[in-house]
Amino acid sequence: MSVITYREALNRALDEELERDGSVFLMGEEVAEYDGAYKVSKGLLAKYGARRVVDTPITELGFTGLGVGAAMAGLRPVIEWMTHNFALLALDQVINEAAKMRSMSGGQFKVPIVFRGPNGPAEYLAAQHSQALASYWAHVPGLKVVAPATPADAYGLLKSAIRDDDPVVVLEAEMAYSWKGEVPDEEYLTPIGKADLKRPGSDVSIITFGKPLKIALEAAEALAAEGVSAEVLDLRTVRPLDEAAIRETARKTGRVVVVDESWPVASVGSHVAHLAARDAFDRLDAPVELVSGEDVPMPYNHGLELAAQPSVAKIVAAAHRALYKES
Amino acid sequence: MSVITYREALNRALDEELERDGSVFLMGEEVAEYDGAYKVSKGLLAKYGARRVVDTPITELGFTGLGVGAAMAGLRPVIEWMTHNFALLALDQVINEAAKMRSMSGGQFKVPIVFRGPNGPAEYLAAQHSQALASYWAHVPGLKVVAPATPADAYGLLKSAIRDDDPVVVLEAEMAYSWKGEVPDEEYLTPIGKADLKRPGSDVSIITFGKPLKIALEAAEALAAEGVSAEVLDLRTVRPLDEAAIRETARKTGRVVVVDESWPVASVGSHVAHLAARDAFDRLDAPVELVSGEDVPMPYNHGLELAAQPSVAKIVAAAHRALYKES
Amino acid sequence: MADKTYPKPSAPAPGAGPGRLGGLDKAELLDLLRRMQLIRSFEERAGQMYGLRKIGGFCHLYNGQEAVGVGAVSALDLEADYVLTGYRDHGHALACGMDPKAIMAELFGKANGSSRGKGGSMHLFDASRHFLGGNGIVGAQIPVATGVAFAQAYRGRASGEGAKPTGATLCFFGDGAIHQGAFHESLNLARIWKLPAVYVVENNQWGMGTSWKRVSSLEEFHRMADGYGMVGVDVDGMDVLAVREVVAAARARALDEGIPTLIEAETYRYKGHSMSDPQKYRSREEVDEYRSRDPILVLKDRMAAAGLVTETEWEAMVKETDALVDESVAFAEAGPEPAPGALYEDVYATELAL
Amino acid sequence: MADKTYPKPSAPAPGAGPGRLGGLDKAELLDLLRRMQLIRSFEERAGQMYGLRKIGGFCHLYNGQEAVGVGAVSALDLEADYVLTGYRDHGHALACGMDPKAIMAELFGKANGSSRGKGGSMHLFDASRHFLGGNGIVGAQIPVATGVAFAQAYRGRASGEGAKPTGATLCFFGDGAIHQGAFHESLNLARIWKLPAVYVVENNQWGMGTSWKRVSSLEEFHRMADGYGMVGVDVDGMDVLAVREVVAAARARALDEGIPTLIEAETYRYKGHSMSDPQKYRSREEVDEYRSRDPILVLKDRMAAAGLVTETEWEAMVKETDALVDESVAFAEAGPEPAPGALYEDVYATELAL
Ligand SMILES: Cc1ncc(C[n+]2csc(CCOP(=O)(O)OP(=O)(O)O)c2C)c(N)n1
Ligand SMILES: Cc1ncc(C[n+]2csc(CCOP(=O)(O)OP(=O)(O)O)c2C)c(N)n1
Ligand SMILES: [Mg+2]
Ligand SMILES: [Mg+2]
Repeated sequence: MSVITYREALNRALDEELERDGSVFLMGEEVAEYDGAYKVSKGLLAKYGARRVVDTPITELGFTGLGVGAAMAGLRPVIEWMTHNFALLALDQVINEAAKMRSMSGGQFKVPIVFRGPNGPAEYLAAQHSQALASYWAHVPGLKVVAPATPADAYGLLKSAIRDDDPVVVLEAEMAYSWKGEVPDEEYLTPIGKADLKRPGSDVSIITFGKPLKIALEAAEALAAEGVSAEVLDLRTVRPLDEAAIRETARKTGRVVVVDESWPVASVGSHVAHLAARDAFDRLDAPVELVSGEDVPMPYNHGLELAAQPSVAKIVAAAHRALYKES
Repeated sequence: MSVITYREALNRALDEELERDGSVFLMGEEVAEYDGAYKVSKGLLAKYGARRVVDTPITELGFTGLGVGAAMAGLRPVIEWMTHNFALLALDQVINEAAKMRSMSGGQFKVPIVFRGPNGPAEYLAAQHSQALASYWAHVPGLKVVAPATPADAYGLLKSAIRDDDPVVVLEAEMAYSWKGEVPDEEYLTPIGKADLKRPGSDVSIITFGKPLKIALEAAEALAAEGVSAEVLDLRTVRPLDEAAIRETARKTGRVVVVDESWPVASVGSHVAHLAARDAFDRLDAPVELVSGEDVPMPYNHGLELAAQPSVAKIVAAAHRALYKES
Repeated sequence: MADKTYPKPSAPAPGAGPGRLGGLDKAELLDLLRRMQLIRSFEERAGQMYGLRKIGGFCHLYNGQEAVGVGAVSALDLEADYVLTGYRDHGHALACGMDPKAIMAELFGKANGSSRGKGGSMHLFDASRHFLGGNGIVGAQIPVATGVAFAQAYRGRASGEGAKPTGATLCFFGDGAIHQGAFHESLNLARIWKLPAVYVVENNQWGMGTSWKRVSSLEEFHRMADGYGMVGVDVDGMDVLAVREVVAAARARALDEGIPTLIEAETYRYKGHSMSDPQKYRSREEVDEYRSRDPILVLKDRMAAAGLVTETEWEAMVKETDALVDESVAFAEAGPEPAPGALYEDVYATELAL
Repeated sequence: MADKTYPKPSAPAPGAGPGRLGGLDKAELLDLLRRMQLIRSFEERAGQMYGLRKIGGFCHLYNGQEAVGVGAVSALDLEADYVLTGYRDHGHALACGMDPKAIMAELFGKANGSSRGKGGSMHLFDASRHFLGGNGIVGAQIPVATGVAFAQAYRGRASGEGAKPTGATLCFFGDGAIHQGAFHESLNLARIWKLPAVYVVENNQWGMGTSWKRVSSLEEFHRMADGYGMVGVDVDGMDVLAVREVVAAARARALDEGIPTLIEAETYRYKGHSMSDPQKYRSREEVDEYRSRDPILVLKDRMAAAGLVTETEWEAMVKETDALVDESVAFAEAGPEPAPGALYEDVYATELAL
């Protein structure tokens, strides 16, 4: 067991998979000579060379689509989007090509490709650079979507994603790259599609995925200090969703707070809230609460920027509402 | 009052607005010389000339972005996407430019632009041409999104959209273009943001928007024949949602079926289901039911294609479940 | 599923000899002629079947353009090379030797279709023939094809940076697709990485109802290659031998020098854009003019003049291809509808048990 | 909000006379020099303020490229013309005469900033100066700018098809943006509709840590204009007068003939890509080489040689611009934080009461 950063965990996963399988390659803007805009690919060019660690021009649609073709022809591309914001330019290739190729061809092709990069707000980046786009990917059949929140899950899920025979979108987070955590030294795979109970509890369930797990756990800690036992379920995969785990925690505590840093409307967050309300209908003691990003383009000013995001205080307040407790 | 088609209603709205305001222009693939791929713009080139009714090359990103710039410079573009499927290529310009320009500039600009075209499955068009993308647009703050389901609403909402000072996405439907309905002869505007109770009832609420309204009303009719009084709420606008109307109908009947032809996960449908469950928590007698498109890429085969979509039978069955009634 | 009776395309030999045309002998020429005629016959029947509502949705026929698809693919080695195209794909699929039965059944939406009835006209694929579709989004196949070429270069270079790719990738698209950003981005990628790609724009003069000239800042598309340091070539798309020759050269350049080529094939579509197009935008005369240069008749006449085909041989060929198409219709008619359970099949390669 | 003390740019007069350079008289030349120096001074201070954490996020400085922004904008008439750019926008904003106080306050995220603190460094706008941003998505401003040019042509042609546009639109972008599909699609649109657009690619040799040569299939970007039937021009981006001249000619061509121009300005950025860039990808020597051709010093020296500026005048100018920047910092420091309620403001122009 070593304590390493989320960035290092991703780097280790990439390194091991490049080493293991010659059909794996990494491609994206600044992944090679610059060692990655966020240094996730540090040292990989030096180790694997320019054939397998490939810098691209700024052409998101082009190199994303190129990845799809390479996957159809039998390679296992890992496509890095410098951030998910820029993937909006490449959406057509992900949705209309990667996700549908298998179905449209009646099962003739598999498309083993990974799309990855940081998603969601970081700091002071304003509207165009601060989008949390989980909902766009989660909406689409044919894709799998994972959102690791810890170094251990980042390592295990990225490895699973690279070995998966379907297109997998990996939601990382710029703010999380420097977070540290324990990662086993032996190799392992974290299963796609399985949620993880990060903290058991009995009074209220906090369900989340990706970066907000950190504040969800802090909120649970704060609630514990008040004598409230909060359970924290980390979905880890947002497509396919682990509906059984959602059902179980919702039925167990009867009070649910869903946390999603995306905009609220038509989001993974509101979908999970719907599932919890539906599947624990006869057990719920309060309406399901959704703590989401505010429904506005992200402002640059830091105070507004923080106000636009989920926070420990917002989660605690939502838990209080679910518990009919004064804040 | 005249009985005209949905297509004619849209055409009349475009015609009147082009006539009324010289800053309005229509642009898109085949809108001019071909009179529109679906003939919505029939006769407009002849009447207004090539300056105001403009055929484009097949460059969705380019001409969508061009529209945004034209709107910033004071025109009122109506951008036709031949179908919403192709708008995936233009998404960046809608989300990062049109929707955010006002916020990023601190209110210096308005972006009065309409993006319109057919959305959702038609017949035998397979995976890439059959997507219902309401959820993508509804997710984004800064956009308004309307989904008229009748000729009268198509006319009134398109006119409102063109006069609105914000970017408005209009979801039409190829299958609806030939539907007929009564449209008042005098000019009127249908307010953006207001749902419309298309059929009052007392036992169960069916909430929907756009094309599925037709089958929702048929399902209500079928339920009436069994003695079940179904209320049908047509949201008409999916951003901003008329949350008050959702709350009201859900609280009134205590049983809710939401119908959305999109894929289920992170959809407008599941969001509305969440809102209904939240806001009628103490009044609901059954879990909220969601009848959505199936969670698969659309198959070409017509039997499978129909099976992949909401149907009268599926809505009736969902209502039965909500009523704890055997189907 | 592929029609294994097709002869493998032979490598093109330049120059002509006695009893040869465009470097090909009689058997090779007959093969080209037959492929074109098979496409023509298939498309005519597909049009009829559409009229009978056996086929639905968009159905884009290839009549008139046969020389492009057949000429280009005949220059490839489909053991190593790949082909991708847009939605007007029946002709390319047949040129690649895909089984017409599986195609017709697919158009009928039957379970014995090439995509088990899920793809339809716009989404033909045959992995075994290296035919990678069949794409409904204008221009979207161009980056994908560039990726297939990337894989060929990647595999080849496993043995060293300068090593040859394992094959070449041919990408077809229309004059309407050339303005899409996807095209521009792809060409740059192909050039900087020296990918073995051959891009063929089938300039059939119309993108739906839009004359290509009205939406193009440049009238010689092949000159766009200059902007990417690539080779650009113009070819008469009604001449199957000419097409074959430029594609063969482009393929060699791709494999030997890593230089991609943009080929502009000037051609024409006889039918409407899709089955629902009333074609008000063009004149009978324009269509007739091109029909007078019909690619099949042109080759047949040249062959006849050189004593390489007799009227009897030709008639037998038409009969044989028509019979194959009859068989295809029968196969499609007899095919079962997909089972209801097929709806959730083939969405994922690895289903996740949840 | 705009700095109304700026003189309106005068129309460029070609040729030189006594006491003139590049057709400009002393006052005009001093104005160019001052604008460049103001940008330099502003950027230096912005860098310091970033170091002090008064400014956060991405902050892309314009040092070294001043001649491009200032030269180009000086050839415009901002009553009629418009300017759009990417995220490296401080220099362009200042060149357009935007108030440095409002810019600095925006960088500080204050309510008295040009976007009320919501936009930050990458999203400067000044509607009154016809400066339309300020865009963080590489290449995204190119279609938008093309749309502004469309509006100018549309308005002009209200009085008849051949009539002149109401002005021209200048669009800046980097060498990294030129591979984006958005660029290609836009150029074609601009050309087929004869839009009054002037595209300026600031080739500063690097797109983040990527040398432009490594990702470009063509080394002379201006030649890409050929692929669109446009005019392509290469200019020394360290020479403000040369830039002004080619932009003036391009503007005239846009207005009079409806022919858009692609200008490649060869320039260099002295600082890292953004404030967080360690710049390991390039050498000190490379930077120093360009610094020796510093656009401000080059103009100053030429003016001094022609007796058009004295050392005293220069020192006074530096002092004045530094003071203006001091003032800007003070203005930004004193500015209030946005009120919490601002979060939901300016999302919609027409709020819907629900
Ligand atoms: C991205 C996208 N935009 C629009 C369409 C609708 N569409 C289908 S075919 C077509 C015309 C294409 O013309 P061209 O590329 O010349 O090919 P051709 O039909 O002549 O073979 C259009 C506009 C589409 N399928 N995809
Ligand atoms: C679509 C998109 N992709 C990637 C980025 C990240 N990014 C920001 S600037 C930049 C380099 C751009 O270089 P260039 O166009 O040369 O402009 P310069 O920074 O030199 O002014 C990149 C990759 C982005 N902002 N947008
Ligand atoms: Mg065409
Ligand atoms: Mg640069």
